[in-house]
Amino acid sequence: MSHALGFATSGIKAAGIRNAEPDNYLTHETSLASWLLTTDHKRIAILYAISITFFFFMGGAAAALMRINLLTPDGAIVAPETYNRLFTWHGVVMVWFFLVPSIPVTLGNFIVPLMLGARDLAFPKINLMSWYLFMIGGTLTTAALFWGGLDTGWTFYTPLSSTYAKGHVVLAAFGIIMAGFSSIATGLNFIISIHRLRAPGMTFYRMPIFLWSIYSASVIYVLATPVLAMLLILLSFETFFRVGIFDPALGGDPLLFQHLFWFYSHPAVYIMILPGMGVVSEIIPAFSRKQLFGYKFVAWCSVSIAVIGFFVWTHHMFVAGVSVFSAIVFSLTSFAVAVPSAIKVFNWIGTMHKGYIHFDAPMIYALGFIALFTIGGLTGLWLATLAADVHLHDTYFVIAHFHFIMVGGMVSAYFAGLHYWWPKITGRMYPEMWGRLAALIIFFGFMLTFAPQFMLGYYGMPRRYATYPPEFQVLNVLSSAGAGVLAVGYLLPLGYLVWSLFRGARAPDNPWGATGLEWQTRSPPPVENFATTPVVTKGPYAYPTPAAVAARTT
Amino acid sequence: MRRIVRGAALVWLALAALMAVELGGSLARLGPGFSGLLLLPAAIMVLLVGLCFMRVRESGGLARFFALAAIFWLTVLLGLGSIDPLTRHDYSVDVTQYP
Amino acid sequence: MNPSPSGGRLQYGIDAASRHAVEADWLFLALLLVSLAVLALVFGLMLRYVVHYRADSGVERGKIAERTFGYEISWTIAMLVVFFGLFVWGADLYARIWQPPESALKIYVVAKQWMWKAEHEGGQREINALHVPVNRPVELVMTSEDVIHSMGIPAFRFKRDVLPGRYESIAFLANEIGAYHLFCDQFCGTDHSRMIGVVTVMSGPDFQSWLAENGTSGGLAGEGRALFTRFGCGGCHNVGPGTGGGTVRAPSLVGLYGSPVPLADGRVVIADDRYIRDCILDPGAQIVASYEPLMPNFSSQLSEEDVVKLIAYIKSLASGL
Amino acid sequence: MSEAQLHFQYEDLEHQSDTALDGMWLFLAQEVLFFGALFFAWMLNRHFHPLGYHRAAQQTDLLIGSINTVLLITSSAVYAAGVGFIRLDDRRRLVQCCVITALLGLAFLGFKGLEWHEDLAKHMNPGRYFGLSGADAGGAQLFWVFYWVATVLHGVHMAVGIGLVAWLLHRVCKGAYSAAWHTPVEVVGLYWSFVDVVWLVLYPLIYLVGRAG
Repeated sequence: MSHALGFATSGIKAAGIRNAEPDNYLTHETSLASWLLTTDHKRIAILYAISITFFFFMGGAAAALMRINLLTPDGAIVAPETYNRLFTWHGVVMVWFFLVPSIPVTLGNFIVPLMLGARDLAFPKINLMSWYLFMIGGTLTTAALFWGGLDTGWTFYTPLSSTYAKGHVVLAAFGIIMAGFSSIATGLNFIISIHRLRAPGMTFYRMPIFLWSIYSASVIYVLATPVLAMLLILLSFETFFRVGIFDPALGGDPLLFQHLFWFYSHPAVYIMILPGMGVVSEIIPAFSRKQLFGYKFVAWCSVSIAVIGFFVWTHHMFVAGVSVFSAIVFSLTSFAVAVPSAIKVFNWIGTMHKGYIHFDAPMIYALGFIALFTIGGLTGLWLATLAADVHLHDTYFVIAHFHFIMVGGMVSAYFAGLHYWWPKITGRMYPEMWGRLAALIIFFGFMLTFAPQFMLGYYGMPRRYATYPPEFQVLNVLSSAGAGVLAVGYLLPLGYLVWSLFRGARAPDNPWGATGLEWQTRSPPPVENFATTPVVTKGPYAYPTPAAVAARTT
Repeated sequence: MRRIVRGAALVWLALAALMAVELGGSLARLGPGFSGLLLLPAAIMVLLVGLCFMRVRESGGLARFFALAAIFWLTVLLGLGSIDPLTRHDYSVDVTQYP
Repeated sequence: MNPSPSGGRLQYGIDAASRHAVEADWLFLALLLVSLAVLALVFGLMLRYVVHYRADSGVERGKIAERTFGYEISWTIAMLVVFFGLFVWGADLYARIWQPPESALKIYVVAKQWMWKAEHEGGQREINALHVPVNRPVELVMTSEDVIHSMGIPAFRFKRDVLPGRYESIAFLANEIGAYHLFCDQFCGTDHSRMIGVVTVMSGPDFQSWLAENGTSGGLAGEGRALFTRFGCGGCHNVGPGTGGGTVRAPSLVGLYGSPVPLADGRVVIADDRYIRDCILDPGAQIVASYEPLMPNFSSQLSEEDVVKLIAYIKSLASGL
Repeated sequence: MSEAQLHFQYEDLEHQSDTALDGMWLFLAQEVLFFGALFFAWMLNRHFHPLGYHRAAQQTDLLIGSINTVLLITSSAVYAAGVGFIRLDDRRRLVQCCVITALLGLAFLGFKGLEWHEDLAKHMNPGRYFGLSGADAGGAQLFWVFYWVATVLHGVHMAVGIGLVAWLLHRVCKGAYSAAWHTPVEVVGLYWSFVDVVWLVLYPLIYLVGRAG
């Protein structure tokens, strides 16, 4: 894709369009150094987009191999040892190098200053530094994954990852710490920018929900990630010096590891989903031509998810040997965190009520998000229910649950946002029919892949199994078939979006008739974002009321 | 100029005095029940440095908000995190004879 | 090829083979109904709105709701009520799994990469298999020799992580005769997926004859006594009249099992499996009041299975021989 | 004269200055959680191994620890005075304060190095060659893991702080700061004081609590 972008911009120049078109951030300078040393938030977003696309398909390749292997009970293509490395690779890459950065570093980096009416983020150099940290981290961790491989799972549970480790756990951990610093830098930048760089008149209650959710996710970036960094430092210490911090054989406590790990990793789940919710909260009103239902509730639900998300981590440890009392406390808080998520779902549906609904590709992705996220959220209740979790924990039920949230939810939202802002980012329209087709293929492919896994989980099939008893085969084959469909669904956008860079129709400044400051500047935006600093006088979703629409048409 | 030096010196004296209290309390061996109390002077010292050297009050509302957020989330980590260790029983405790 | 108790056929639904499993299934049913109801509501509304309010439909929109507070509060409260009900139900059931009845039959399980080793009190040993009697409470006392494993039996609707360095226990009452899967549910390394076995629930008489066929002469306690002698434990610990170096150096073990022990730090604990295990492997951690911490650390010399035997022996001394 | 540079995304210098200070505050909030994870480990392990912690703390060097505490609170006070001086446009005194602060910081690291040397001589390095044995050695070892991780990470923070102060010295000698523009001086001050705060918490956790019990 890196190449493609270069070609796209040079193509535009070659065609002589550059003179006809006003200068924009893509055409302003075109040397490689102007990309690699840029402090422009829009270009950093592109750098990030290329990087995470690479990691997405890298993690996806591992998933594809895993699903092929699970076609037969004894493992169709690889030995258990290789399978274990595959799922570790899949988990580590997808969590830290795709899902956690995903929307904030790409769409967020691009759109947040535009939505604020600002010229850039508060600390542009730190923004560039965060991309370099991310790339260094990605390189180190990838090196560990390929050079010897890791078979610890992305959770790195001790003592399997320390005393009994095979492969270079310390190297991988170091890469993840780097990626963590990158997250912290990004989150810090967003929080300060949202506080300090709002355009005149842009009060907190006039901010689009996307900003509220990016803000909430950033809180988690900044306050949860350091705990992971310290945990991985301790893990490296244990591995390096053979000292028991977490390994009971050497006098440590493995539950200490799990507590610190999930103190980060549970809120990290909300890092992944909150920006997705933000994107959907932009798209549903835009394609229903109606203001968001219950704006303040949706806004504060984002914040409360970020806060309550820190109170629930022990629900990953209900069968790990924690005290019964603490399990009960954390079960209660886990139910509590489901409330704001559910409120959001109802508000999105309320937004569609009496709207004028258009079925452009972003909307289809967003509707898919609501459907899949609701299923994922509801099955989350099963896992928060203590006695049910005792049966379902560490089975395919959990796998299906979090893929519904993170892939069905988050990745759908990412694609929704990518299509929605694609005209703004690239100045080109994506092919609409292909967009809708891909959205539908992804939805049905996803359902076919992961719905059978709920049943597998209830029947007891444990996660991370390279081989399995033969009675689970039918459901596994169904799931693998779905994965094939899903792979097609994910490759399609890669194809037609790249195509649109060259051949797509020129995008108008506001193709969707959407509100929001980002649509008031040109597509693609000029280097300085806005010719004059915009002044905000209205709320974020000032779409015409039905009465006004009716008055206009008659 | 003199005001600046006097201000810094006063805070320094207060910090040194609190440190002496800590040190004294530790050397006096108050017993295991009191050892946690030694963190109290430390907390006051942290507060002093925050208020006088880092000038929390002079900084904007946002700085105060961030400082409070840090304290709140630290409390969540230590507080909620200690529920499990504090209520985990490695052995059945003999309730009848527990003092 | 993996052993497959159900003979490889696809089953719609799985066996519920314990009292807890039956109760848990009612909870699952409730969760399923709640989920389906919410799904029907969400999907139904979504479908209706996207069809009814599509941009080119000429439906009269009327006034749109400006005040949303009433809606927000009502669905929040409805949710809270349902959630709280599910929470209480799940928590109640959960709290009861971990409380083994006094009369439970104890089976010791030692997990290691990548097998399950079970030891019965009569000395019967099995690997990747577990034989239990029907309609009688059973308590599994489990530990691991290396990494974290997890004992999961889907037909009983439970699992419990098995940690190295400590005993975890779980209790169940199987009520259906048959053979069921036993899985390791916590990823434990290369052959994690082959660390599986079969739980066989047998009728009382069948179980007794199985025990008789597989028993050893002295039982677990007998083997423990041999270890006790070999490691010279009797040099300090009194195990009966005329044994031990007197009670001066170390506490007597007669009648120890199940009795309260005052510790040097003021606590009083019950000498159960966990306590005795830790005393053997980490003697310094729980010094009995009025004794010097003299006992050497045996953690490098005894395997977890040896410890189980020693505990069985000490348990047999409970009656004072 | 002052060479304040207004970056294009800000309205004026005050806006830029406030934003930089807020950024540092948020960064420090993040640091609280970073060390917080370590404090959590200290708490949990102390709960399970009170005797080991007690025994291990006896091995720490109270004298050096206390000297270092005095050095650090002195350095913070001196630096705070320096910030006061530059607000009055007194660049000469700011230079003096920065020099003293950096020297105190270096002295801290020097003493710390001495202490580490002693600890190693006493075999207080956790692992196979750990110097303590017997019943509580496991708990004592966990304490020393905390000690090493905490003091090394704090030392790294100190080294970064000394580097920042040295950089400031360089800039202030070139006349970069004045009463009108001295945000970097304030930002570095926040960082320096925070590193001091971390030590103020570490001091009782390492040297005092275990001794008292």
